[in-house]
Amino acid sequence: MSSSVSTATGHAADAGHHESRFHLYVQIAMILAVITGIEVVAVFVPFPPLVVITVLGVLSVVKFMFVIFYFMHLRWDKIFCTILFFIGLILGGGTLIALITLFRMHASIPLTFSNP
Amino acid sequence: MADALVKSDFLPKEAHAPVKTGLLFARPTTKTGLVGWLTTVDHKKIGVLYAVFAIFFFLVGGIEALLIRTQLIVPNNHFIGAHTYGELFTMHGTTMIFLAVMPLNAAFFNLLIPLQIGARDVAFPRLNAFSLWVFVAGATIMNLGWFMPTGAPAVGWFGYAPLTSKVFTPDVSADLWAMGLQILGVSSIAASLNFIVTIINMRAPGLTMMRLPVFTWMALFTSFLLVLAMPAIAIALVEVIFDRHFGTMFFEVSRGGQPILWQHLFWVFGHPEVYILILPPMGYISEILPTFSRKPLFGYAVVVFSGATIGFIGFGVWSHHMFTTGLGAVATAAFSLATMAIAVPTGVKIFNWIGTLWGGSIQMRTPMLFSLGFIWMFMLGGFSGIMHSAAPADAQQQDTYFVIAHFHYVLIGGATFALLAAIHYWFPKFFGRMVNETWGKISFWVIFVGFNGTFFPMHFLGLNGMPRRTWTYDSNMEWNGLNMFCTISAYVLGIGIFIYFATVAWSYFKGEKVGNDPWDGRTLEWGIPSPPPEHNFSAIPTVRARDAWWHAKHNLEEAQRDTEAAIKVEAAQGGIHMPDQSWFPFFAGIGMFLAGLGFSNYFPPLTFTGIGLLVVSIYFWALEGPGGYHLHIDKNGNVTESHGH
Amino acid sequence: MSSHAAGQIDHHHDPTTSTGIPNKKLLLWAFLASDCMFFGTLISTHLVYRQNPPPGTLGPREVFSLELTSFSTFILLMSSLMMALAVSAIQRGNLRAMRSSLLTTIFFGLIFLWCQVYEFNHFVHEKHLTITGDLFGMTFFTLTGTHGTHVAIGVLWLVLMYIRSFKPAHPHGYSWVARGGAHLLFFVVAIVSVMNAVYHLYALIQEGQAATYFSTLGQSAWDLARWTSGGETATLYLPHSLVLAAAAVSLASLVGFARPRGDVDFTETNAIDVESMGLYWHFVDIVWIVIFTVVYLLEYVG
Amino acid sequence: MRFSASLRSLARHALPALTLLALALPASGALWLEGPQSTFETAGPVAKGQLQIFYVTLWVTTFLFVGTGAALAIATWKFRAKRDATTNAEPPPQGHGNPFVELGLTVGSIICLVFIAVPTLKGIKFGYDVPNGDTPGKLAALVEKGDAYRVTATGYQWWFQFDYPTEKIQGGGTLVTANELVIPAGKPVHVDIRTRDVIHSFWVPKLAGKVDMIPNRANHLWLQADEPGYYFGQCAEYCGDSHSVMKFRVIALAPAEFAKWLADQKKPARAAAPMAPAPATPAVGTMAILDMMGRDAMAPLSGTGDAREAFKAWQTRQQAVPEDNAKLALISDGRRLFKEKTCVNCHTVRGHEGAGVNAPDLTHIGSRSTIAAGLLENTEARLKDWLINPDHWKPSNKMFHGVGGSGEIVMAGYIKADDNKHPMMDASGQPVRNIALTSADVTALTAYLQSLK
Ligand code: HEA
Ligand code: HEA
Ligand code: HEC
Ligand code: CUA
Ligand SMILES: [Cu+2]
Repeated sequence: MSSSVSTATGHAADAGHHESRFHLYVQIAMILAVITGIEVVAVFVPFPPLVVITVLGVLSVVKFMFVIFYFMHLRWDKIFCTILFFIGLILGGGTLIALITLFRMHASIPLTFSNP
Repeated sequence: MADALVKSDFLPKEAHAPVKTGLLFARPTTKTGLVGWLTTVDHKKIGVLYAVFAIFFFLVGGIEALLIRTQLIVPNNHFIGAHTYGELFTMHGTTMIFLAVMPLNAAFFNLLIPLQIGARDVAFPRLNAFSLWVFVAGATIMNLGWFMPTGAPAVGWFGYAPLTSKVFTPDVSADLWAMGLQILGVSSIAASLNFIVTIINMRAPGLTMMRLPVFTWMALFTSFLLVLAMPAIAIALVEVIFDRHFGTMFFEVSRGGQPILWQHLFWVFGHPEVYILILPPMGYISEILPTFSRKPLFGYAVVVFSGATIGFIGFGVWSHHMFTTGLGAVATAAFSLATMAIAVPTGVKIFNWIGTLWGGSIQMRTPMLFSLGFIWMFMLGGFSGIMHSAAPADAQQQDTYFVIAHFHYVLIGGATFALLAAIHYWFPKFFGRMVNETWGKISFWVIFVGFNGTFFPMHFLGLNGMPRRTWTYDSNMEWNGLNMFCTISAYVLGIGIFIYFATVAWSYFKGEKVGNDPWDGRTLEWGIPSPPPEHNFSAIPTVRARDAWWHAKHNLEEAQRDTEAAIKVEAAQGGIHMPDQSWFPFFAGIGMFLAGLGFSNYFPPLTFTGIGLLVVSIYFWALEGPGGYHLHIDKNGNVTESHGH
Repeated sequence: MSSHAAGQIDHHHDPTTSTGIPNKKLLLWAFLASDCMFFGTLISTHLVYRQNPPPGTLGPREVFSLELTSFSTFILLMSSLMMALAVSAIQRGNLRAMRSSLLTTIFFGLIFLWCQVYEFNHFVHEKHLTITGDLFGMTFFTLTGTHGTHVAIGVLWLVLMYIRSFKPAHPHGYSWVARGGAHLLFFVVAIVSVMNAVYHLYALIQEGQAATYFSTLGQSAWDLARWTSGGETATLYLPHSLVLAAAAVSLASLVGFARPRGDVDFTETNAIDVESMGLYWHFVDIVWIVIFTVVYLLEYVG
Repeated sequence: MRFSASLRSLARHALPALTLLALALPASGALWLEGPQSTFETAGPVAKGQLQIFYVTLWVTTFLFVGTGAALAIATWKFRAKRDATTNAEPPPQGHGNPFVELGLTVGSIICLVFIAVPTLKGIKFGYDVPNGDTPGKLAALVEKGDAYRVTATGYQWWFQFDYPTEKIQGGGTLVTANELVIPAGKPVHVDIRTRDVIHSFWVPKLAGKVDMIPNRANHLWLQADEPGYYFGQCAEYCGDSHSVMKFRVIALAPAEFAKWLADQKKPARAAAPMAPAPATPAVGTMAILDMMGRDAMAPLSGTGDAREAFKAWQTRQQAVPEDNAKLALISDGRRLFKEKTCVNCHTVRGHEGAGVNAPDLTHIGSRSTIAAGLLENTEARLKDWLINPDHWKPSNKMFHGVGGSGEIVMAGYIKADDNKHPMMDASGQPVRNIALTSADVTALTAYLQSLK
């Protein structure tokens, strides 16, 4: 990695992100706002819960990805940053899913509530 | 080439003059004496401090262990009270894991990582000092119970709810335990973030990731495990603390709380934790074996990759500590299989170490003895781990002395043996003197015999139905003989440990003086003087192969050229940039201590004072900036300092 | 700056590190990975207890106000936008733009916090949902409270960064430290007093008594005048007006502090500091995206 | 005396241990694994199945240990530097690895794991609940089909309560006993596992592996004792100061004998003698003091560890023997004291005065072989020891300190509580006694309790 010889100046010239990303950011923010609106409406639409939940899940992931890849510049940064963050994200998410699954199992229903 | 060098070291990123703080007092510059140690940001000094604290706590934990064993020497013994016994094993476990093995590993991270990657310090030197002092704060709070009327906590090292609740432990001992652990977590996370950045970002030119020494790789994985596992216990502790202080009911049974959740959260942390304890030792072994076999590590890439695999799978097996909690058949099966899977990457490491020996020219020096001992003992411990992983068999083993045997094999036979090897191996590097070889070998054999005598019989005790955390046992259980044997062996083990550290202490003053490279080492740290100068490297090394120093030794001309080029570049930059010392990490540590103390003793004024001190220290720390000064080395090797620019 | 003077700065590549990723940025990303686990376990706790509600507990639907939460979600999103703009501005060396974006971010962050304070207060006093009352209240307050603490720390960080951007390039003596301290103090006073005033105003609006608020203000000004002239006091109205006075004074001072005063020591090279702070701020936002869906919206499904 | 005894036991067990250290486990099993809680002397299908899996893991790992260990030993020996070689000698060839070796060993390891995994999975299924009619497998064939017998075990700090939900007792309610679980032999038993305070664990090594008693969770296990017999059990999760002495017994009886036992237990407590009237003047006497001196400290507290003998002794205990008149006088006095000294607040003696629910049911305590949760043998001497100073035997126990969490006393025991329900201390820091027993009281109480069969 460090053997790839390049100077600061050389790199900056072609990267060309000195132009403002103002419009891009504003557009994304608008998209995010719209998605949030859709989400809020979606919960009241009389579709089967599974459909609504899936829609909510997908929309939240889209929002999430927009923020990390654009607002947090992952898109323009070294891929390593993305990997680093996703390690935490995947482990955190995985633990969450595992714990919830474990507690949904029949063997784990609390004594006081369901089977005294 | 010159360009590559520019990238290597941390150049002063802020080239303006160092800010005179003007914040109450001037920035310290004394390098010696108490002030020097308290304000140091030098990774080597910080490492030494970590080591001193860790060894102290190791001896404390060892004495606790001997008291435990003494109580168990004969049946129906009342030498120690039941409650005191509970305090002893709780503090023994907690101390050994959090205050001895982990900080000793942290000591080696500090001492070795910058040297192995050819850097002048870690990425955030003051954050590093902060981690150290926060560790000291946490360790002190944790042990404070011994000096208070309430006594130390008696809840077991994994503090299962609801035993830690106000109902069952009304005094502050559990608060001290929870708060101490929480603070230690802060220290670990801060230190680990630092090491991650250091290893990834501060490598010398040419030192690609796949040329990184294996120890540094393992340190990287360990740091990742720490930052990812610690949050789980942090949350769990927050919940306990809320229960105790604010009347919530996370684990309050009568109001719907679920004590089982504590177990899940604890082991989500707890299992990765055991790999946090063993991965660095695997790193030491992977450095020591090649040196004394005089041969590179067999299957470098595989060893590295298996470390990552162990770390990753390690997050998915936590419930193997909960096989007897009625998880249901499906979950039990899943965790059982996942646990077994860990044997594969671990086995790969063992096989590669054997491969390293194979065809080598093996020198039986003391570190090598400990390393070979490590392989044997860790293998045995791993095998009893596999026996645990078969859930039905574990139903008979869980919470018996079989588990005690398993984890002392991996923790002493594994982690501790490797640490003793590492101390002996790197001692000459940091103190310029050799540890006495004869006494080293004697200590090894005493420890080896004592250790096996203590813990091997525990397998039988466990299978014969002896539960762990047994304060006393009746004489009709057929456990008498083995217990006495274990206790006597534990004293032998204690004598061995004593010989070991006595030898190290003696060698510090009287040991044979040695040069740079007494073992014919392979990694960069052996290329610089012993003890290393403050700036580590007069010229940042250029790495041209794995086992960089070995390569340099065998390609002298090339190495010479690289050095000259490096020196030239650096001189052009205005000399070697060094970070300034600072009071604020230390003050922040004190703030943390006071806050923790106040909180765990239900004394808000102290809590707020502590938090205030912490916040102010951090703010001033930010304001004073990294600072820095330059070193200039002339042709004769004399070092001069220059401040300002 | 010597090493960068030659050309423009590439903000995604730091030539002094092995990977080209600036140290601070790497630290932040690793920290955020860690924080994922933190919030992962926290959200797990909430959901685990939520799955098995003890009989007779309040349904979240009866407690939540989706309008308020949607509004604060939107506000946090906008603050994220402003933060991104702030980073972009300083990367182009535009200090003034950065400052105003930072201020807007702070402003939005405070609105979010204000909403949360209002929400908590409302839940506790009107819905009788407390952290010690039942499992739902317990995990809800712990989770959203922890997130709120993250936001509050973020606001503090933003404020400190904003103040830091006024540090003079050539400080004479240490007066700038004192000035910075005063600046911070006024910030805190402004935040607390404005939040407080708005809170009361909002509560009165809710009760349809906005007019009383203003009339009480008039009344209290009158009282104040009488009090200072040694007359009878009506302490009832005094707190409100004191709060408002504090708000006015501190806001005015903040404007004063913001007046340009020569060269400052905050340039394009500091972009990395702002960017790191931004990463943290955006992370707080994405955590909220998850919380909004999982804790709030899902309760309304089915 | 004590020391030489321990030396002898050291010689008996430890020296062979040293010499046999290198031998494989099973060979040594006979030597060290025959205690009353041995997991090797299995007595039922569940424990048998678990032992079989243990053996699988043992053999596989032994195989691996021998293989890997041999390679390690050979490498260490064969490639040791020759004595004459100096450190500066030419280093050996710098080989870096071999992908085929790596791959082969990885695959080999996985194959070894499969050998462990398959029986493990089967065992998890088998052990989870009583096999139904069509569960395949050799072990399942050993289990009597049909409904399992159901009992509930509840953990308390630091004793066990056993409920027989299907056994109606005279006068309503179901049968409750403490610390000794009696089950039918040759029949699967489904045990529901509950706790009243902290986490405990239910473990009878010879019958089945443990399952934890966790607050707010409905755990269960099943076990079956193939033969009538006497089995040792133990709490296996740290649950506070007296965790290590929280034990219990399981007694399996042949069907007829079990039925008889049930019938006996369902009766109220035997009234050997009526309660004595309160004496005109309260008795004065010396406080009973702990008399431990001169006793062999190494002697077992809970009787013989030989299960066969213990079983016989237990069976003998079930028969009530006629008492002589002096004894009868003591018993009736004891019954009076049992009420007077507030024992009745916590303990139940069905048909007699007591109706407390926070402590072990003592209705048929005389028929038990142990007291205080398997800690002490149920002899007159031990019962006296217990009553004189429960805290010595079971530190922090609730009978001494009062029922409730530590510090929060719901019902006072030996220790007097103040109005805030905190233990009261006298000037010297000693707890103030609530229940003060004289030697005579203890003798009477003991006689009474012993008569409750
Ligand atoms: C350094 C610490 C360390 C390490 C490395 C390990 C490693 C392992 N541990 Fe251990 N463990 C502990 C520390 C550690 N453990 C502690 C402290 C506890 C108790 C906590 C408490 O309750 O207080 C515990 C408890 C514990 C339990 C719970 C027991 C119980 O309470 O019931 C289990 C269950 O599965 C387990 C399994 C394993 C396994 C499968 C490994 C594996 O990683 C081992 C892998 C290694 C090998 C297998 C050997 C070498 C491999 C070969 C030569 C290849 C060929 C081998 C095969 C194919 C099998 N451990
Ligand atoms: C790294 C971790 C580690 C280490 C190194 C050790 C080391 C030892 N441990 Fe321990 N142990 C644990 C981790 C560790 N342990 C844990 C996690 C538990 C579980 C706790 C729980 O249940 O909650 C446990 C539990 C545990 C028990 C079970 C207690 C019980 O369940 O009732 C026992 C019993 O024998 C024991 C023994 C020992 C012994 C004899 C040593 C020996 O190796 C110690 C050797 C060291 C010394 C003997 C010190 C020598 C120094 C001197 C003699 C010089 C002293 C003099 C001066 C300096 C003045 N340990
Ligand atoms: C505060 C409540 C309380 C009072 C009062 C009390 N006990 Fe107990 N007793 C207990 C508890 C709790 C246990 C179980 C102790 C243990 O094993 O941890 C117990 C155990 C016993 C046992 C052993 C029971 C068994 O099944 O093994 C006997 C016998 C006994 N008590 C007798 C007495 C007598 C006699 C008195 C009166 C002098 C008395 N108790 C007063 C609570 C009480
Ligand atoms: Cu009950 Cu241990
Ligand atoms: Cu584990």
